[in-house]
Amino acid sequence: MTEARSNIAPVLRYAAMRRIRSFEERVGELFLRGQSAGSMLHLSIGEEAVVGMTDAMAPGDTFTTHHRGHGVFLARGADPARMMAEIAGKESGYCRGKGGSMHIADRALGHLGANAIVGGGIPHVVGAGLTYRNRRSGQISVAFFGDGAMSQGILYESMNMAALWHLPVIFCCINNQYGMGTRVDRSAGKLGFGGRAEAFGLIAAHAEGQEVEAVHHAARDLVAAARDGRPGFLEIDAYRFYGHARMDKSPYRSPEEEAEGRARDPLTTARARLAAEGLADAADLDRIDAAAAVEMDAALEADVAAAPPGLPTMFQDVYAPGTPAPRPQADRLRAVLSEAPR
Amino acid sequence: MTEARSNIAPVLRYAAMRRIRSFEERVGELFLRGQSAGSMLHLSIGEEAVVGMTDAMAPGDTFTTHHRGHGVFLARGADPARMMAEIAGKESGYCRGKGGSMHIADRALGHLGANAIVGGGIPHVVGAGLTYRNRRSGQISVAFFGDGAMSQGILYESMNMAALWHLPVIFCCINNQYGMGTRVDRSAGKLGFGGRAEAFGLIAAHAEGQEVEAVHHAARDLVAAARDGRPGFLEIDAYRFYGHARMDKSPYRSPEEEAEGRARDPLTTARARLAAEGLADAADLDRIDAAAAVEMDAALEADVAAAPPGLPTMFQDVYAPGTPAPRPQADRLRAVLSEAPR
Amino acid sequence: MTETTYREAIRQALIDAMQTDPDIILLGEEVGLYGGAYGVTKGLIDMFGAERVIDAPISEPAIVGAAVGAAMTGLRPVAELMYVDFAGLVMDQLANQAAKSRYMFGGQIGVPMVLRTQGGTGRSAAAQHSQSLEAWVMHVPGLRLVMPGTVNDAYHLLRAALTQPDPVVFIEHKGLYTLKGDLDPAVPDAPWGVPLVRREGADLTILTYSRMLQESLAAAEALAARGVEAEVIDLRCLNPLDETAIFASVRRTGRALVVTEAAVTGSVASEIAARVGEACFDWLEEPVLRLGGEDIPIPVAPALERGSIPDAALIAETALWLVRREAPAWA
Amino acid sequence: MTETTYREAIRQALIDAMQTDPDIILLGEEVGLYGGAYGVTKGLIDMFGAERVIDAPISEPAIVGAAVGAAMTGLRPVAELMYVDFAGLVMDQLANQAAKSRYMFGGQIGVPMVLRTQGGTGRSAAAQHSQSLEAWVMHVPGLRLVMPGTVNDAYHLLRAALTQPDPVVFIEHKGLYTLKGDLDPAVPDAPWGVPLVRREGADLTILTYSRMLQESLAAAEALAARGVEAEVIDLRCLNPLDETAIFASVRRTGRALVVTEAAVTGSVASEIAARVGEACFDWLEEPVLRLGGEDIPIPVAPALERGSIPDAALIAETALWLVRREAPAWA
Ligand SMILES: Cc1ncc(C[n+]2csc(CCOP(=O)(O)OP(=O)(O)O)c2C)c(N)n1
Ligand SMILES: Cc1ncc(C[n+]2csc(CCOP(=O)(O)OP(=O)(O)O)c2C)c(N)n1
Ligand SMILES: [Mg+2]
Ligand SMILES: [Mg+2]
Repeated sequence: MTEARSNIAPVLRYAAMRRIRSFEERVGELFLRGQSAGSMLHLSIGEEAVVGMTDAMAPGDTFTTHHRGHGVFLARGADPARMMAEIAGKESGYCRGKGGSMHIADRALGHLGANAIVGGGIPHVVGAGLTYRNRRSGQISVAFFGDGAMSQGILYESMNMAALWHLPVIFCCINNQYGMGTRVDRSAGKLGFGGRAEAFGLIAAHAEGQEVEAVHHAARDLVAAARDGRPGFLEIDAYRFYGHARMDKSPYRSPEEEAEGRARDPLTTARARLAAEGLADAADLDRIDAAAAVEMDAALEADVAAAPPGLPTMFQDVYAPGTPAPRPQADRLRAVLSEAPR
Repeated sequence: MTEARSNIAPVLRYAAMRRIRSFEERVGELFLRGQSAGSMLHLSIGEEAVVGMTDAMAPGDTFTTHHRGHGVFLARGADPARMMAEIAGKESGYCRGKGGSMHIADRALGHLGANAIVGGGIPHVVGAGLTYRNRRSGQISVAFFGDGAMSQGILYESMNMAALWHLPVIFCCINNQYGMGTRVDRSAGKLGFGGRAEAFGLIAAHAEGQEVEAVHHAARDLVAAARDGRPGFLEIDAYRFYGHARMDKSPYRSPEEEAEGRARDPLTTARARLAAEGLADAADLDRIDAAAAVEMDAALEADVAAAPPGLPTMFQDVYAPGTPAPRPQADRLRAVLSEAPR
Repeated sequence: MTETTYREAIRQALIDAMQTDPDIILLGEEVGLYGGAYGVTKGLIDMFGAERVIDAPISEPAIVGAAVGAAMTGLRPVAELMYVDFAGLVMDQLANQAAKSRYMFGGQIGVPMVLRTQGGTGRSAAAQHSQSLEAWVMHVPGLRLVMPGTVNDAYHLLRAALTQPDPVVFIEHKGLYTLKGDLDPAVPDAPWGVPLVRREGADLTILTYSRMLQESLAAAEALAARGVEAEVIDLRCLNPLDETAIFASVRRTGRALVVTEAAVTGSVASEIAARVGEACFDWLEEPVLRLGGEDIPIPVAPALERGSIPDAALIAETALWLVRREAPAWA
Repeated sequence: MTETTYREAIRQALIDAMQTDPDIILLGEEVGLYGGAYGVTKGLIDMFGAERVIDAPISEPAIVGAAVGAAMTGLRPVAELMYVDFAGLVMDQLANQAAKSRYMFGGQIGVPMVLRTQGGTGRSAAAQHSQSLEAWVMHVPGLRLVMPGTVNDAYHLLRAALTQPDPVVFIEHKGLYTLKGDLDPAVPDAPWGVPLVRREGADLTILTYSRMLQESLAAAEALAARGVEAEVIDLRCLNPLDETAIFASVRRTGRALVVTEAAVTGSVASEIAARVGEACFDWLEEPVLRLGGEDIPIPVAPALERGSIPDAALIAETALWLVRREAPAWA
C-alpha cells in the first residue's frame, strides 16, 4: 500500500504496461514466424491497464485468468522467456510445452492457471478463498476474465458463494467490448455489469481501461475489503485492439470503431499523465520502452526454436509422480502380441 | 383478463387452491399406503397461491415446473386421477408410469414437463419463447421453480437471453424459504431475488404467498408485459409447510418457526378475505372444500392399484415410434447364443 | 456431383434444409455475424435473418436448454456447441433433458433438435479444445450420434439428422473441414443408420469413423502395396448402429481392428470391440484390437499432439501384425 | 472388526480422515445441518464445525470448481454431488479442470480432491435420479475412479482416496447404504488399485463392482448349488485398473461375464470386455459376455425399474449358458 501511493509506482505501472505491450507484439511475431504452438493466441493489447489491479495485489495472493491472460501474468512477475517458450510448446516453458498460450500457470507466483474454458477458472478463486479463510492466511485470490464470461452461469454461482461465505476474493472482468465477434451489447440483456455483482452481495466498482491509475484506485479499495472478507467485483472498460485470435481480422466491426477504440490507449494516456504530473519525462518513458523492447526481443529468441519435447514426456504429469501412470498404447498392444501363446 | 377482474374469479382461485391442498394431502396418503412409486414426493402445501400466477396465463401458454409441481399443473387444468395414477407409476398416468411425481407433463395443457434437476426446466421456456417470438403466436411461457434454483447458473443465463431477445417469458420463483434443509438465508449471498432479475434486464415483482390476489395482481402485469416482449420475474414468498419429501421431518427447523410459517396459509387468508368482501360466505366455501375432497378422494382410488406396466413397455418411447428402438439385452444375448456355429 | 469441402457440404446442408423447413433455426455462439468459429455458417444470417440465425451469449447450458424448449414447442433448432470439449457444460441439458423428455413424459413430448459440434486434434489447441468425447454421448439412451467422415456424408447425414424426431448429436472434425470430395445432393452414400464399406478387402476389417476413416483409408492403401487387403468400414451413425455389415465383414475376414481418435479407455472403440468380440467370437482368428488416442489430455506441443493419436502408419503397422504377425518396430 | 453398514463405514472414514488431516473439508449440498441426503455426513458439522463441513447452495458446477481451487491451494476437499445424475452439470469442472490441471500446467499444480457421489437404481427415483454414469468418468484421463461394493472397502477405499495426490471420483450406491458387513479399520480387503477375487471358482469369471458385486455373489451361490463354480472379481478401482488378477482368472476359467448396472452401451463393462477380449483371446472358450442395464432411461414404475437392470437370477442364468450352454428361458 505504501508503495502504491509513492511517486514511483505510477511509473512502474507504466513500465509494466509497456512490457505487456512489447511482449504481446512479439507473440504476434512468433506466430508469423510459424514458431507458436498453434494459432490460438489471444493478445491482450489494449487491456494493459489491468496492471492497476494486479499491482494492488500482494505477494502470496493468487489468481486465475482466462485465455487472454499473458498480460495479467507478466504483471504478476512472469519470466517472459519462459512464457514465450511455453507459447512455442517447448519443454523450458512454464508448463513444459503441455499447456501453451491458453494454459500457463506458475504455482510460485500464485498463478493457479489460465483457462481456455470461458469462465472455467472463476470458481477456483472461490476455493482458494475457502483455503485462505479457513487458514486465516490473509491472502486473497482474484479471478480475471472477459466480458464473455458474464454470460456463464458459473460466475453467478461463484459470486453468490463468495458473498455468502465472506471470502477474500475479487472477480475482475476485463471488458474489452467483444467476445469473439459479438459486441457486448449483443450478448448482455442489460449493461453495467456491476449491478449484477451487487445483486449477489458483492462490492462493485467500475474503471475506465485507459486510466491505469483509476483502475488501481478502485482495485486498492476492493483488495482491502476482500482481505476483510468482503468480496468485490471490478469491471475494467477496455477495448480489444486486434482480432479475437491471430487469424481473426475483425470484419464484424468498422475501421472507425477500431480507430476510436484504439485511441483509448492506456499507454498513451499514462504517458501524457506522467509527463503532465512531472513524474517522468518523455526521455524517461522512452528509456522504459526501449528496455521493454530489449527484454522482449530476448524472450522471443529464447528457446522458441528448441527441439520439441520428447514423445515419452506425453505420459508424464497426467498423474502425480509415484502413482500409476497411463499405460502407453504401444505397451498394451505389445502385451497382446507377446503374451499370446501362438 | 376480463374474467380475472370479475367477482367470481377470486372464488375460483380459492377453489383451485383448495383442490391443490386436497390433492397433495392424498398424495401423502398414497405414500402411506405404499402405493406411490417411490418416496420422492414433494408436496406443494403452503404454496397454493401460485394459482395467482397460473390464473393469469391464457390457454395455449406453456410452462415448466420443478419437482414440486403438482399444484401448478392442477391449477393449469390437470386431471387429478391421471396425475395420481402417474404418481403411482401406472400406465393410465400422464406419462404411462415412466415419469412419476417429478416428471409429469401434458402437451395438451401446455405442460412442457416437471423436472427433477433443480433449474433443469428453466431454459426450456427460453426456447419456447423463441418459438412464440418467431411465430408471433402471442403465447408466453412460464418457468416455475423454487428458491433453490436461484443458485443455479443456468437461471441467469436464461434470464439474460430472455431479456436480450425480448422473449415472452416469465420466471416464477416459488420461494418456500427452504431448499431441502437449507433456509434461503443460508444459500443466498443477498436476499431479495428481484434485484438479481432486474440486473439482467427483467421486470421484477414480488408478492406475499399468503395473498393469492396479490400474486395475481403482480402476475397479470408481468403477463401483459411478457406478451409484449418484456420478460419478467416473479418471486412468491411462501412457506413449505412440511418436509422436503415424504421422509423428511424437518429437524433442521424449530416447531415455532413451522407454526409461524403455517400460519401464513393462503387458504385461510383467502377465506377471510372472500368473506370480508362478501364474495362468498362460509357455507359457499365449505361446499367448495367438500367438492374438492370428493374429487380428490376419487382420484386417490382411480388406477393407483392397477397392475404395473408390462415389462416390454420399458423399451417404448425412448425414441419416436417408427425409428429404431433400443435393442433389449435379451435379444443381444440370444443372438450371441443362437448364431454361434457350435 | 461437384467437388467441394466438408465445411461447404455442411454449410450447404444447412442452407438446403433451412430453405425447405422454415422451422429450422440455428442457435449458438458466433453462428451469425462471425459465420461460425470454423466458418461453417458464413453468410447464413444474411440469407435467413437474425430470427433464424441467432448469435447467443456464451451460455452453453442455456443454449442447449433453449434448443430443447424450442424443439418441444415446434421449432427444429440446430444448436451449435463450438467445441465438443464444452460438452461438460451441457451434458445435463443433453442427457437429462433432451435425451429423456420423450421417455419420462410417456412419449408425449419429443425433442427434435440437432446439436452440431466439432472435435478432435490437429490445431495444437491443447487439452480443452482438442478432445473427442463421443463416448459420453453414445452412453446416453435417447440420443442419436452421428459422425461424418466424408464430404458427401457430411451433407447427407446432416440433412437426415434434420428430419429425425429425436435429438441428434452431430460431431464434425476440425481436421476435416478442408477435406475435399464429391458431393451429390441427390444421392447419399448410404442410408441413415447403416455403416458403409468404404473399401473392400478380405484380410481384415478396420472399423472406424470421422477423421480416422481417412487415416484408415490411407493405411489400407499402404497395406495394399504390401499385399494386404483391408476392408474399411465407416460406422457413420454410432447410435443407432446397425451391426449387420460389421459382423458380416468380421466373420468373413476373421480379424478386426477398431480405430478411434478418442482416449481409448472407455471409448466408442471399446464398445465396438466388445460387440464384435461377443458376436463374432467363433469366426475370429485373432483378438479384436483397438487403436485410439493415448489415455492422456492432449498436449499443446504439435509433435506430442500428433504422437498421441493414431495415424495411417500406426494403423497399417498394427493391421500387418494382425494379419501377418509381423511385429512393428515399437513392439 | 465390527459389523456396521456401508453408510456408517463411509461416515466413519470421513471422521477418521478428518481427525487425522486438518486440511480435509466437506463441501456440498445438505452435508451439514441436514446430514447428507442419505445421512452419510450426519453429525459431522457438530464435530468439525461449519468451516470444515460446508453447506453449499445448489450450485454443482461452482461446488466442484471451488473444490478444485481449494485443492490447488492446499486443502483436501471432499466435494459431494448429491446424485451422480447431476454429473452433467459438473463434467466441465471435473474433466476440463480437475482432471487436466496437473497436466496442462506441466506438473506444477495437482488437484488432490475427492468427489463423493452416489448412483444407481432401487428407489423408484426415476430417470434423473437413478443413473450409473461412471463410464463418463472412466473415459477422462487424469481422474481416478473408485466404486466400493462392500462395507470394508467403503471405508478403506475412501481413506485411500483421501491420500491420493490426484482427483478421485468416489461413487457410492444408494442401494448399498443399508448393506451390513464387517469393518476392520486397520485392515483393508486389498490395496488401492487392485481388483480382488471375492469368491474363487474354476468355471467362469464374473467381473463386476459396486452393487452388482452383491448380486454376482448371490448368483455365484445359486450357481454353486447347481454345480457351477464362479470366480467373482470385484474391480473396486476402475481407474487405475490393475488387470493382472483379471487376466489370470479369465485365462484359467476360459469364460468371462462382465456385469454392470449402467446402460450397457458405452459402459465400463464394454471397456472391460474389450480388454479381456484383447488380452485373453487365446484362452477363451466362449465370447466375453456383458450384462448391464437396458439402453433406456430408468422408468419410475418399480417393476420396470427392477426389470431394466441385471439381478442375481439373470447373472446366474447367463453364467449357466456360458458354462453349460443351458439356454435360459428368455433365450
Ligand atoms: C465455455 C466456452 N465457450 C466458448 C468458448 C469459445 N471462446 C473462446 S474465447 C471466446 C470469447 C470470450 O470472450 P471474453 O470472455 O470477452 O474474452 P476475450 O476473448 O474478449 O478476452 C469464446 C466464445 C470457450 N473457449 N469456452
Ligand atoms: C441440480 C440438482 N441439485 C440438487 C438436487 C437435489 N434436490 C432436490 S430438491 C432440492 C431442493 C430444491 O429447493 P427449491 O428449489 O427451493 O425447491 P423446493 O424443494 O423448496 O420446492 C435439492 C437440493 C437436484 N434434484 N438437482
Ligand atoms: Mg471480451
Ligand atoms: Mg424452496
